[in-house]
Amino acid sequence: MDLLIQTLIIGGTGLACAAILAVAARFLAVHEDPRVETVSAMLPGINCGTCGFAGCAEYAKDVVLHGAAADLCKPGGSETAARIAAFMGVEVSESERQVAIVLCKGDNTAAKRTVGYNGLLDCGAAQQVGGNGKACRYGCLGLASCARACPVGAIEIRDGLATIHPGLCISCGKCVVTCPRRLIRMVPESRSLHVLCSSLDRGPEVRKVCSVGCIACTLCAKAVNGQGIAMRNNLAVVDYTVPLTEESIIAKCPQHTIEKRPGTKGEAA
Amino acid sequence: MSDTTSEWIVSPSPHAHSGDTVPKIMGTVIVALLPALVAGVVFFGWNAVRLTAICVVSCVASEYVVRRIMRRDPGINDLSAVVTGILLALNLPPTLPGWMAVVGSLCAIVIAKQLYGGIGYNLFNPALVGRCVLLVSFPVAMTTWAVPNFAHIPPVDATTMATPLGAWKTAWSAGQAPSAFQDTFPLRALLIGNRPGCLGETSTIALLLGGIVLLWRRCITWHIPVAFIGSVAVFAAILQQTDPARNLPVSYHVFSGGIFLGALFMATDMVTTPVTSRGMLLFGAGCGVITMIIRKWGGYPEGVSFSILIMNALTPLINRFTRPHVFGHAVKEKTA
Amino acid sequence: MKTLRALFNPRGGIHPAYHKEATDSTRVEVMPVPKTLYVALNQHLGAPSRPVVKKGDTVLRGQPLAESAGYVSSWVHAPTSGIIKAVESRLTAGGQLATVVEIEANGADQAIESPAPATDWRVMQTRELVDLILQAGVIGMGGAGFPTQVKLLPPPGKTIETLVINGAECEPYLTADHRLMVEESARISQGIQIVQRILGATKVRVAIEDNKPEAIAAMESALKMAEGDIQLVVVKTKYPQGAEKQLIYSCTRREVPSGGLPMDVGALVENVGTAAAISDAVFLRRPLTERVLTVTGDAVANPKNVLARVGTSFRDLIGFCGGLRGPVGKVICGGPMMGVAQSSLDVGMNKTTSGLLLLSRSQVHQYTSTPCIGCGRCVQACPSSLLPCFLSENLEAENFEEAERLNVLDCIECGACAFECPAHRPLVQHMRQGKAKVIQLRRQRETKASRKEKAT
Amino acid sequence: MEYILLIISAVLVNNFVLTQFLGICPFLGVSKDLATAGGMGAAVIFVMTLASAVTWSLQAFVLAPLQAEYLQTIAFILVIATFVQFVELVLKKTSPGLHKALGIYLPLITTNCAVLGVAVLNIKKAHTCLQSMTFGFGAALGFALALILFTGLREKIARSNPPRCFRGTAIALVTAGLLSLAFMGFAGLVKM
Repeated sequence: MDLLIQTLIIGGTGLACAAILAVAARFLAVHEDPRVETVSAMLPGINCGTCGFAGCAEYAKDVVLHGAAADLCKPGGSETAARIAAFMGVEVSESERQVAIVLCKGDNTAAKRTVGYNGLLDCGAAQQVGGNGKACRYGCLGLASCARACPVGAIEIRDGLATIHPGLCISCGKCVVTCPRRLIRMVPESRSLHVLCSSLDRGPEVRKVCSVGCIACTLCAKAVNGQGIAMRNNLAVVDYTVPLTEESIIAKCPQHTIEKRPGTKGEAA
Repeated sequence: MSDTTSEWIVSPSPHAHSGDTVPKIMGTVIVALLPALVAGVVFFGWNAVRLTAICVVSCVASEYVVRRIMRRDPGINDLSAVVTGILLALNLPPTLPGWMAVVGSLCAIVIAKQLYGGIGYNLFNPALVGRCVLLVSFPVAMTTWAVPNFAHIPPVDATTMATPLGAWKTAWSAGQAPSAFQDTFPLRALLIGNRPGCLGETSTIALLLGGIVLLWRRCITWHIPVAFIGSVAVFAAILQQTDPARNLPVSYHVFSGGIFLGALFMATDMVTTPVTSRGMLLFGAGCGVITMIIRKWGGYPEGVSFSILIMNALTPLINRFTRPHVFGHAVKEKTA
Repeated sequence: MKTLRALFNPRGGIHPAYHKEATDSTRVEVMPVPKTLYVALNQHLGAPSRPVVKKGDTVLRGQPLAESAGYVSSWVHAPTSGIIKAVESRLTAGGQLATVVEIEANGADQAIESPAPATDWRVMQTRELVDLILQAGVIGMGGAGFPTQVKLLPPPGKTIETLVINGAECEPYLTADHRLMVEESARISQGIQIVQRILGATKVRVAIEDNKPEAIAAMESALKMAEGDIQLVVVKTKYPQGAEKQLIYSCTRREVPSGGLPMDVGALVENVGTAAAISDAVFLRRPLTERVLTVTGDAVANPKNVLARVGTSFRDLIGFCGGLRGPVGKVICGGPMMGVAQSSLDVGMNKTTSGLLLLSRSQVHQYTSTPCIGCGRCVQACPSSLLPCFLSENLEAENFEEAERLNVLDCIECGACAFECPAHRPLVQHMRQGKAKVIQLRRQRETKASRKEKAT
Repeated sequence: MEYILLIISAVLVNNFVLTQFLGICPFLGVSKDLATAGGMGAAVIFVMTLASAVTWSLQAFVLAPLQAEYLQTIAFILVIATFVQFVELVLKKTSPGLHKALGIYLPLITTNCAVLGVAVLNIKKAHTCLQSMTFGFGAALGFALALILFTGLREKIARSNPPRCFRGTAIALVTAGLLSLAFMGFAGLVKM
């Protein structure tokens, strides 16, 4: 007998509540597009913002509702772009992955220091007082602002110089924006020959401040007769659109500024 | 932060400094605490010296050991552990056994301060956390009060005696009139300090002397002490009007218990109290009101410690909602 | 002309040791022209000027080296006659890299012949007067270096009712403006009248701190016969009394709105040095190529007030003042509160350099990163009534939205908070970082918002 | 007068979170940011007040006459769940931001021991309908006060630098302990 009473009581309360909720649900319905959910699931979810949107969810909404380009997600790289393109039924051009590199080789042993620095251990802060006492005005300050900005910790400060591990880099580009001296560049992953200096000083000044700086002797540019390396105001600048495989320039460079950094894909040209 | 090996250094402006440092401030606080300590020794003799020594040593030792375990720089040279030790000792009854004082010091330094990362990060006043932990865990030991030397009317043989507030609490519930109460504890005794109570809270004059030193050296501002003592006096006056027969007169409320010790030294601890002047006034008034609520209706005879802890908890909110009006903003609202 | 005590005292502020006694009573000494001069082209706010000379040219004194490169820019002139050794990017006194013209003096110091002043300045059009000032390369000499001709032409609809002349010089150690007022009060008062006429300002307030009695007396006598509503306001000595917004408040009780300009409250502030430079430009048609500055500090043999040519290197300035005395702890271009620390002595001084301070090793104060103990002294010291302790904690944790809510953009970087901080925290550096980041984030938000409007 | 005493005792003396240690998981979960804490406090006040009224009437008119008091817990949970679902719908419609910020902690109110605790306490203390409403409101107010207080502390802790093993929830629990130590001052405030 009381079993009947129990089911009646609980059943009755449940029914009453369900009725109230059904009525409420009708008035308070909110429409949301299901496709946004699937697209944001494909994205890495780091919210790094290089696609120009406030985060992965925002980018997903824009792709679905406003038709934003499918390959803006750099960390996701070409696989994510391909998957989104397939899902949304749009094509996307194949682009090679970019990796960040610090164009400076002047660590504490190579670069001279004129005065001490006392203040916030941050590159931006040191730049506002004319650098942290490092003699070279263009060199890496080594105060790890880029390392702190990197979401995946791919940057390490070794002996006062920032070095980036190409394998870990997700090419989000945050370090490029953070460096106050603009020393970090995004380069195609397969490239391995780099001129690791950004100083625009003339040769004699560079020699005074750093033992591995580019003194604009133009030997490397002559060796490849202008194909891939050009001299621009006292600095050898690599043109990354043109393939560069002439490995003899490493030996030719008197200051050993040019180095061979194996990209993640081994010895590709 | 700096390397000064080479010839000269580069640093951001400003390049001049007032020369004050945290250890200097803590040193000034210690000097300001000396009168209260001396008064404690005068009235309670050897006990005062014993307790203060135990507290200071255990505070400094525990800070050194804990920071060594946390592999941080030994922060004892900023004297803040010494200040916490002295403040804790001044808040304890003179007859408290030594090991309890050590337990209180450990709670104060390890839990209330170093667990958050050392000076500047703690949320609650370490000395008060130590005292409240002891008050809650050893209620009997924390409420047996020694008879001070030169006491006004020493009881015949008893070695312990109730504090003015404690006596009042029991007397009030028994319906005794306040006038009978005043002859055992004349106001003069409350001022000079020859009355039972915690080690450092009895002599109001010694505490005022210390307070003046702090004000002069700009370690504290007038806002919190004035607001605290003022709100206690106002609250007591209101109670006095409503029901004179069953309420202590204003002067008794203000000069008895831990009001002056709390208002001048505990509530003005820089780290755990608001920064803006309006915030400090609100903080002081809050402490005063909660102290009186606990005294009037609460379970404990003295509410200063708990009221300051509660207001410490409110400090982040007070700081957030009492921001001063910024230069040039009032005009903007009008024109915008 | 009336002299009266300032009626209003701005909030906050500190009282550092002023150390002015070493040089506030010694007359200004004229420094002979040094061998080489390094004239920077980014001495003023706004676009750096465009060079009109190249390596190897010979120039005369007063000949333009670079012309103004935009509305907010200014001219730069050769401080002496000589040969241009180099025009290239070098370190400047402000700490950045900029184009610097290196001139090797030929000792003749032959000036370019300037056209004689044809008409009386009172008759000339305001437009002509402002062009004269622009051609002379006059910029604000209080320290910011804002091109004066832009200030003297307020946009239509904004009238300047009160002209405030800044003789406060609240920076410790520096006495350049003080000596200028004592010895050149006539030139300054002429400059004041010219500016008053250009702006059509009805009221003039000359503000001097009460620790400069000689300057007050000199300016009083110079301005005695000036008619109109001119008052010499003696303001309370405290730092940062000389800051633009604080000085306007002391003289007129008006608060410049946050993010606004002094002209929004009908006021304009000019440094006494700028006033003197304006009178030279109009009366003698002489460009701004030299200025008075104080070379002082424990590490210099005999501190002096020096009238030196723009571009003189710090090394020559120190040589002129008897060289160094003991090891140098810090070399500062400007005063100890807002000056910029230098890393090399081969840098030329600018038109805005009001002093060269050489602190000995013992005088140098070290910043550390000990945590903030919430003592509230920085809150009492802040003239803009901000909360430097919370701002610095939030900026250290890179929480920029909270910093924006705490009004970091109203910080005038005067350094009063870092001066008071017992934990020696680098508060001003946090503020500078915070302001740059908040402005950058705001710009990003605006571009995103505009892109969203375009998209929908 | 008696109702005011009831509220004071629920808010200060035996505060649900700091003295009776009920509803700790939303207390720790939602105290990261003041806006969400305020939203959560309001939601809990709404749910607790109405739920205590409905549960009391459910007990008085349905369970008691049919001697089915043992069904108390299930029936109460059902009612509370309905209110929470209702609040979720309202929030999703009116302020999606707050809804996203509260996240999992909004539906979690159903299993929040403070809410169910109020309902059961009302019955145990044999409150009248109005008394149980005020007790529910007082308890919710106490919860909201403690939550907002704790959020203020959490923002300060976020910038503190505890040893590695104490970062995050551990230091929050230590702070909650110290906060309840402070609230012990109110012990015995009202002779309940």
